[in-house]
Amino acid sequence: MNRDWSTLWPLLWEAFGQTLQMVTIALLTGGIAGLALGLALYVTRPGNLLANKAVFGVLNVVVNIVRPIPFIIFVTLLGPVTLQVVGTTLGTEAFIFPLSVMTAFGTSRIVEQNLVGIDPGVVEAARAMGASSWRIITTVLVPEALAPLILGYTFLFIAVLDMSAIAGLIGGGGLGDFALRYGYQRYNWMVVLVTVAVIIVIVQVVQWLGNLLARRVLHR
Amino acid sequence: MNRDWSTLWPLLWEAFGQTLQMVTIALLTGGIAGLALGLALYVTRPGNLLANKAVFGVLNVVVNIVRPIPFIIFVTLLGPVTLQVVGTTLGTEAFIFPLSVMTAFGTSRIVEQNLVGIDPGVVEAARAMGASSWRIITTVLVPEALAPLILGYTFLFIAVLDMSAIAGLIGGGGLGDFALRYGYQRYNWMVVLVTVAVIIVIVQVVQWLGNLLARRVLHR
Amino acid sequence: MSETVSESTAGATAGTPAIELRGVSKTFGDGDRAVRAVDDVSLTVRAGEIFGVIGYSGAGKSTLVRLVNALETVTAGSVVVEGTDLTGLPERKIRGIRARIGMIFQQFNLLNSRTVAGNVAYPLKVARWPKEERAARVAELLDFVGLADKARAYPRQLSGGQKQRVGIARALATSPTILLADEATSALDPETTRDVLALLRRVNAELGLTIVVITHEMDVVRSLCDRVAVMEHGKVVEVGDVYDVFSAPSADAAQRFVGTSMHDRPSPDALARLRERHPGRLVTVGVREGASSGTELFRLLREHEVDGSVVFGGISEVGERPFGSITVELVAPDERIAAFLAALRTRADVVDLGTAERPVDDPRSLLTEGGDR
Amino acid sequence: MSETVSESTAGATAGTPAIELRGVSKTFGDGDRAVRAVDDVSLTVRAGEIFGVIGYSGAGKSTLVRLVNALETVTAGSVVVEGTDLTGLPERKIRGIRARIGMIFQQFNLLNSRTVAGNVAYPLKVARWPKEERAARVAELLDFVGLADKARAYPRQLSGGQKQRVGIARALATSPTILLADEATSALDPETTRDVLALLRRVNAELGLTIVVITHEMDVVRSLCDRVAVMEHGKVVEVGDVYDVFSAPSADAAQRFVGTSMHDRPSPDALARLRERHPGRLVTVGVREGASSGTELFRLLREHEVDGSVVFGGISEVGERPFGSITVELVAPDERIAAFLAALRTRADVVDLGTAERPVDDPRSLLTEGGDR
Amino acid sequence: GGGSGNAEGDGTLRIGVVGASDDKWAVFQEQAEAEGLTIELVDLQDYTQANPSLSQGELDANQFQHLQFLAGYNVDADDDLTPIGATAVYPLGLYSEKHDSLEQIPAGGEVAVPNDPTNLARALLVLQDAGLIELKDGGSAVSTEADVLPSSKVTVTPVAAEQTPIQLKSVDASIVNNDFLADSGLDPDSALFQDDPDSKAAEPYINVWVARAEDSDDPDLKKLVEISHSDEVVAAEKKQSGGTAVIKDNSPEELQEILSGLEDDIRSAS
Ligand SMILES: Nc1ncnc2c1ncn2[C@@H]1O[C@H](COP(=O)(O)OP(=O)(O)OP(=O)(O)O)[C@@H](O)[C@H]1O
Ligand SMILES: Nc1ncnc2c1ncn2[C@@H]1O[C@H](COP(=O)(O)OP(=O)(O)OP(=O)(O)O)[C@@H](O)[C@H]1O
Ligand code: MET
Ligand SMILES: [Mg+2]
Ligand SMILES: [Mg+2]
Repeated sequence: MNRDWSTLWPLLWEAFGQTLQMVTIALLTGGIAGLALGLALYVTRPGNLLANKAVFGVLNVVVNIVRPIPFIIFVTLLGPVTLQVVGTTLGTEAFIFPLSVMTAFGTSRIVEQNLVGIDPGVVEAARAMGASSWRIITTVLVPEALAPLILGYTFLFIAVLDMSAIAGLIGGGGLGDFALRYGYQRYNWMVVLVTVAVIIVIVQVVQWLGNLLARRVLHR
Repeated sequence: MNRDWSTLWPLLWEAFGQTLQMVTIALLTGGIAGLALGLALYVTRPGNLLANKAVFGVLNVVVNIVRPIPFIIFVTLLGPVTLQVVGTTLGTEAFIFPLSVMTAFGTSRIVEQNLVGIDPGVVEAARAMGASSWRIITTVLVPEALAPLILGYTFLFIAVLDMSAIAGLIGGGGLGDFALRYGYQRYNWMVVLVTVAVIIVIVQVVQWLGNLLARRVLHR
Repeated sequence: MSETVSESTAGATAGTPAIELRGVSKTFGDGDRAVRAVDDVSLTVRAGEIFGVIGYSGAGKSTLVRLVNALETVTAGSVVVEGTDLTGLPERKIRGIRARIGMIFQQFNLLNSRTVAGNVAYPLKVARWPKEERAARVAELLDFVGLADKARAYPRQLSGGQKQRVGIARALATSPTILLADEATSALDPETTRDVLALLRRVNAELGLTIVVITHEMDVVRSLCDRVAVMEHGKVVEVGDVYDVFSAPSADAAQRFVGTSMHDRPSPDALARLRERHPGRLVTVGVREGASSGTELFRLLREHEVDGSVVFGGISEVGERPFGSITVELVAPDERIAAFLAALRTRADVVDLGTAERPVDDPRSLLTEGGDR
Repeated sequence: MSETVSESTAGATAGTPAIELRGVSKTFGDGDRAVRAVDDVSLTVRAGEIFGVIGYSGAGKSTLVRLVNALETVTAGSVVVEGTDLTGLPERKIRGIRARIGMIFQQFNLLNSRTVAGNVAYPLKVARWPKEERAARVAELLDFVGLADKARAYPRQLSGGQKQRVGIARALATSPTILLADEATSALDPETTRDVLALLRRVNAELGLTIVVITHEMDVVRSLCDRVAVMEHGKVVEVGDVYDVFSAPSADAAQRFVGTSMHDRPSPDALARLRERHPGRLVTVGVREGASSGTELFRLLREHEVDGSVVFGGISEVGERPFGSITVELVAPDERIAAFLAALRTRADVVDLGTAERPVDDPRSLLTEGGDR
Repeated sequence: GGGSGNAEGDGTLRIGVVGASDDKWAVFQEQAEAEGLTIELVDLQDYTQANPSLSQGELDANQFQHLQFLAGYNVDADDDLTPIGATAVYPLGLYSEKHDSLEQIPAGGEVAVPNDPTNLARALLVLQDAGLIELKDGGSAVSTEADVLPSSKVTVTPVAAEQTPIQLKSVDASIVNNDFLADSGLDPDSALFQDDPDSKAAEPYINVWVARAEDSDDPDLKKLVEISHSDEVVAAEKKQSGGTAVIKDNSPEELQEILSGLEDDIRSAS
């Protein structure tokens, strides 16, 4: 029942493409939305730039409602919305939508966390120059926290890759699905190992890039 | 077959206990191991306290090898080790082991990230006093990054909770499994919602505590 | 004469007030741990003047200035800047006012993610300067603060004084109408300080920039400021023209500060050493604008046939006017010295320090204890 | 006389050297963007002395002291502290030496996660002091720096000067044998500065603490230091006894710094104003230790029947010895003044500034340009 | 492990099941206890772990799979787990929310099918029988979506088995395992098409009790097989399956024969 590698390679290659597509789009859309959400969480925190108990309270609770939902359940619960937005609840495209949404929520916490360490003095300096909150967010908060943010997104890359593994549940394919269906479910550990190796190589490359960028950005 | 709530409540309660057990132990053991690993990653980074290209390189790669393995596959791959360590590969205890290991690796990245923002000046001050690296790690690095670390661990709490949802694969139980088995797989959305609600309440409490502590620690 | 406690906002304005503080207080924290950093301060800074703020560390100087551009909100009272009451103004409106106020921060507060040039360009970007003008302005400012070669360096690669100079350039970039300088030269060497002060004086004179200078360097106050406020425990205990405050400080803190700054009166230690070196009668003679003390000293010495020498002291300018004192050793029989001193006393402030054998302790010399070893 | 360039390590040691730098260089970065912060410096700091380091902002002062406790590693040369060569020493061994060196940082570097008391207690913990002694020592130090009431505050809640005082208390906590003070009083008001300097003097005298003081406040050098090094572009351009460097600075930078510090010679602006106020002949007379200038001034004036007044100047102490100059206005017919000056010149340094109608420009007055307005 | 037939050595039998909360297991457990057997049901969330756990000796038996699945495991994992008793065959059906008959399913339509290897192959064979697709070489127990010929009327999308009913809103039709019918509110009678549980072709899908080869004669395990055919358990089984389950009582030898045949098929197919 185990297929030989000549038939598996094209499948692996296709899965690779699907994973890349899913993760890239999710990180782009969800990553950006999450950046916005995380910034919103940070700036509305008591004592911060746009401190607003009500807004912070609502955002905080909403993020906490979404994030802990087991992802497969989330995918299903979001089904009706996905159907509206994507037109189908099956396949890679249909999976990217909930993946992006969850990525956004996960990202928001990472972003928030990484902003907490910013020296309030530099924010103050920008305020003193008459910079608008929007400008401060884009030109002070983000750049000042860039090194940890880069590492944060590297972290998220792996988290999203991990989430993408269950894309197969709704026919989304990808490396995780490939490893599960052609490896795990068929007790073919070679397939599992090869797939995991591919994933690990991607991750090493991304992490290497992340480390490099972070170091650059630290100017140390 | 959808069961009525009189039989479900005790099961939910049991699942609640299992989840708490899994998450608590994983966060304690994996969280501490991950703190150590994250600190090691940070201090051996080029330009830092114990900068060491070789050690950093190895740690960095090892973490990147483990983290991207889809968790369900990781649980299986780790099976032989789990059998040695725990004596079984089934049930809650058997699940806690791979969960803790994965938590440690995930934690390491969060910790590393949160340390990057530390002002090198304070580390320097401690060095100038003749403090040992170990002392600097415990009394400078960790306390100075405490606020983001607390938020980081709050983040991890949810990530671990999420991972624990697949404990059911090896008979580990827990809330995630309960929601999947009695809810999702039975299309009993009421059970899903109630379980998710319980999870969310736990998460809100933990996040609230995290926020509170982080604010305390920031002294702002 | 200097006014004590706080000047009335109504009476003090000659020009249009640039900044008016009316009964302003600022409390940090609450309950037991509340700190009243600024306590019921009323103050007017006139447009175009250079206004100094001095006081002990922790007196509330930085907090006071931070209230002016609403970086802190007042707990009580109101802050009026160029006619606009900031109290309760929405952040968006405050922004317009802040854009006209430059601020040099005590802790520099540079953006670590930007180069030196990027830091200086930042306020220009905020003010939407066109790109080319921005580059030219940045180059000009960096040139002035002597950091042209560091344009592409990052703050972490700078020395303390270099950081401070970036802060100065940044604050001046948009040619604000008000400059708040919080210890703007504290990390600078004397010559760079001199250059910065000269620039401030120039922009003040040429462009009418109103400057509020917090400093602990009395020389800066002396040579730069028109008026000065002395703070203690959150309160303004003295305000007035620099010359008045220096020549006749009334508040305790003011007296001490002026004392340390003038270097003209020997500290007790120095006095002891003077007595060792100079066995004759030591007398300190004050020099004030208008008073003829200095001028007639030599004639009187001659007339009374008193010999001697200048052994200590300093006469320099405060607000472009001469000010100081000299300590002289007088050598002559006692009765001739007595006659001489009697004559001199009608014309100047004289403090008799006695001789090594019969020392007279001058209470005012204590003020300058730290001035010299 | 002050030694120029750099003193030879062999010849300079009277006591045991506390710190010896031998041909030390430090370069940051590489390639194009390399910055040679310290450039071939050889220097000896004797045990028990107070050694000043002055120089322009960015001259390499902070980098130099950071090499002493190996916070930076040398690019070339060697650093020997209390007989131990730090070059290439493993971090663990360096630690023991660092424990004996207290350091006050230019940017304070306080632990934000600890209270004021916690910051001061930190080095004591590192040195494993028992808990009770620690508490007592912390209380004593906080009391001294005037922060007893801020013991439980966090650094973010402190003013600039308060932070600096915490840094001072922390550096002194373990009673180190060497203190590196990088602009230790730059954020302090004059009176607090005086107290801190008095303390440093006391621990130096009583406990033999060796102190290296980086400062841009010439008054600090003047009143505190035994010897001083002047840095420029990473090089030490002059080293010597403070009195020698002040009275006869040879390097250009040294001349400028001393000039700005003494306030005794009028700046061109001030001179112009003096001439306006004083139509007579203006003459600056130097006062040095041993020279009789000051002492005989009055007698000569009398003998030559020259009237006049002291119009500017300053005589104070440098390293406990008198130093400075006074500017006098002389009123008498030209020939009498000429005779008087001829007599005076044999005894003192005299600079003739001429009269308002026939001004003589004194090149040396330019040095003090920034001293006063 | 060991031949004693119980892993714990304390008389407790550990049985791996998928869906321990089913009523039939509650009834089963009651009956077993009445017979003096202490059993522990280990509930596993997915199919993949149950056989390795049995093989490693962490379970004494399992009962969740059909012979086809077991054959696939034995071949892939090179194992020799043995069927010791049959339970039932469940038909696999095609359901739709959009269409009322097979004919209405449009050309180019999409059908969701379970993605685990055995159910996938079985579902494809069902669709081929229904005339919706054509499989390469006529199809087999190891067919995958890659074997669906382009000439087919519809496309298939493999998804998690439990997702097939959920996806009915998105697709033209879904192949839904019998396990999920009742819970998802689908009426077994509404199937547009299903395979015949009574036919010879349904033999591979006989659900079985499985034990390690060395335990295949264990009396306690045999007793379990008996209990599962008691009236009470059978009734619970029927009720739960909405009456579609066809109870089977093949002997271990028959089962082993069918299994061997399936294993050979798989080996020759790959
Ligand atoms: N980490 C670094 N990377 C690159 N250049 C640096 C670094 N640290 C210092 N420099 C450069 O080295 C030179 C000397 O710096 P240093 O801090 O020693 O000056 P300093 O004499 O203490 O000046 P200041 O009086 O302004 O504090 C400066 O030009 C500075 O820009
Ligand atoms: N955020 C804060 N929370 C609590 N107390 C504060 C805070 N900021 C300032 N203070 C306190 O307010 C007082 C005044 O501080 P401020 O910074 O205005 O002093 P300053 O006059 O500028 O002193 P320095 O000359 O030392 O800079 C100090 O006692 C300080 O501890
Ligand atoms: N009970 C399931 C069926 O017959 C078994 C699938 S094989 C693990 O459909
Ligand atoms: Mg201040
Ligand atoms: Mg420095």
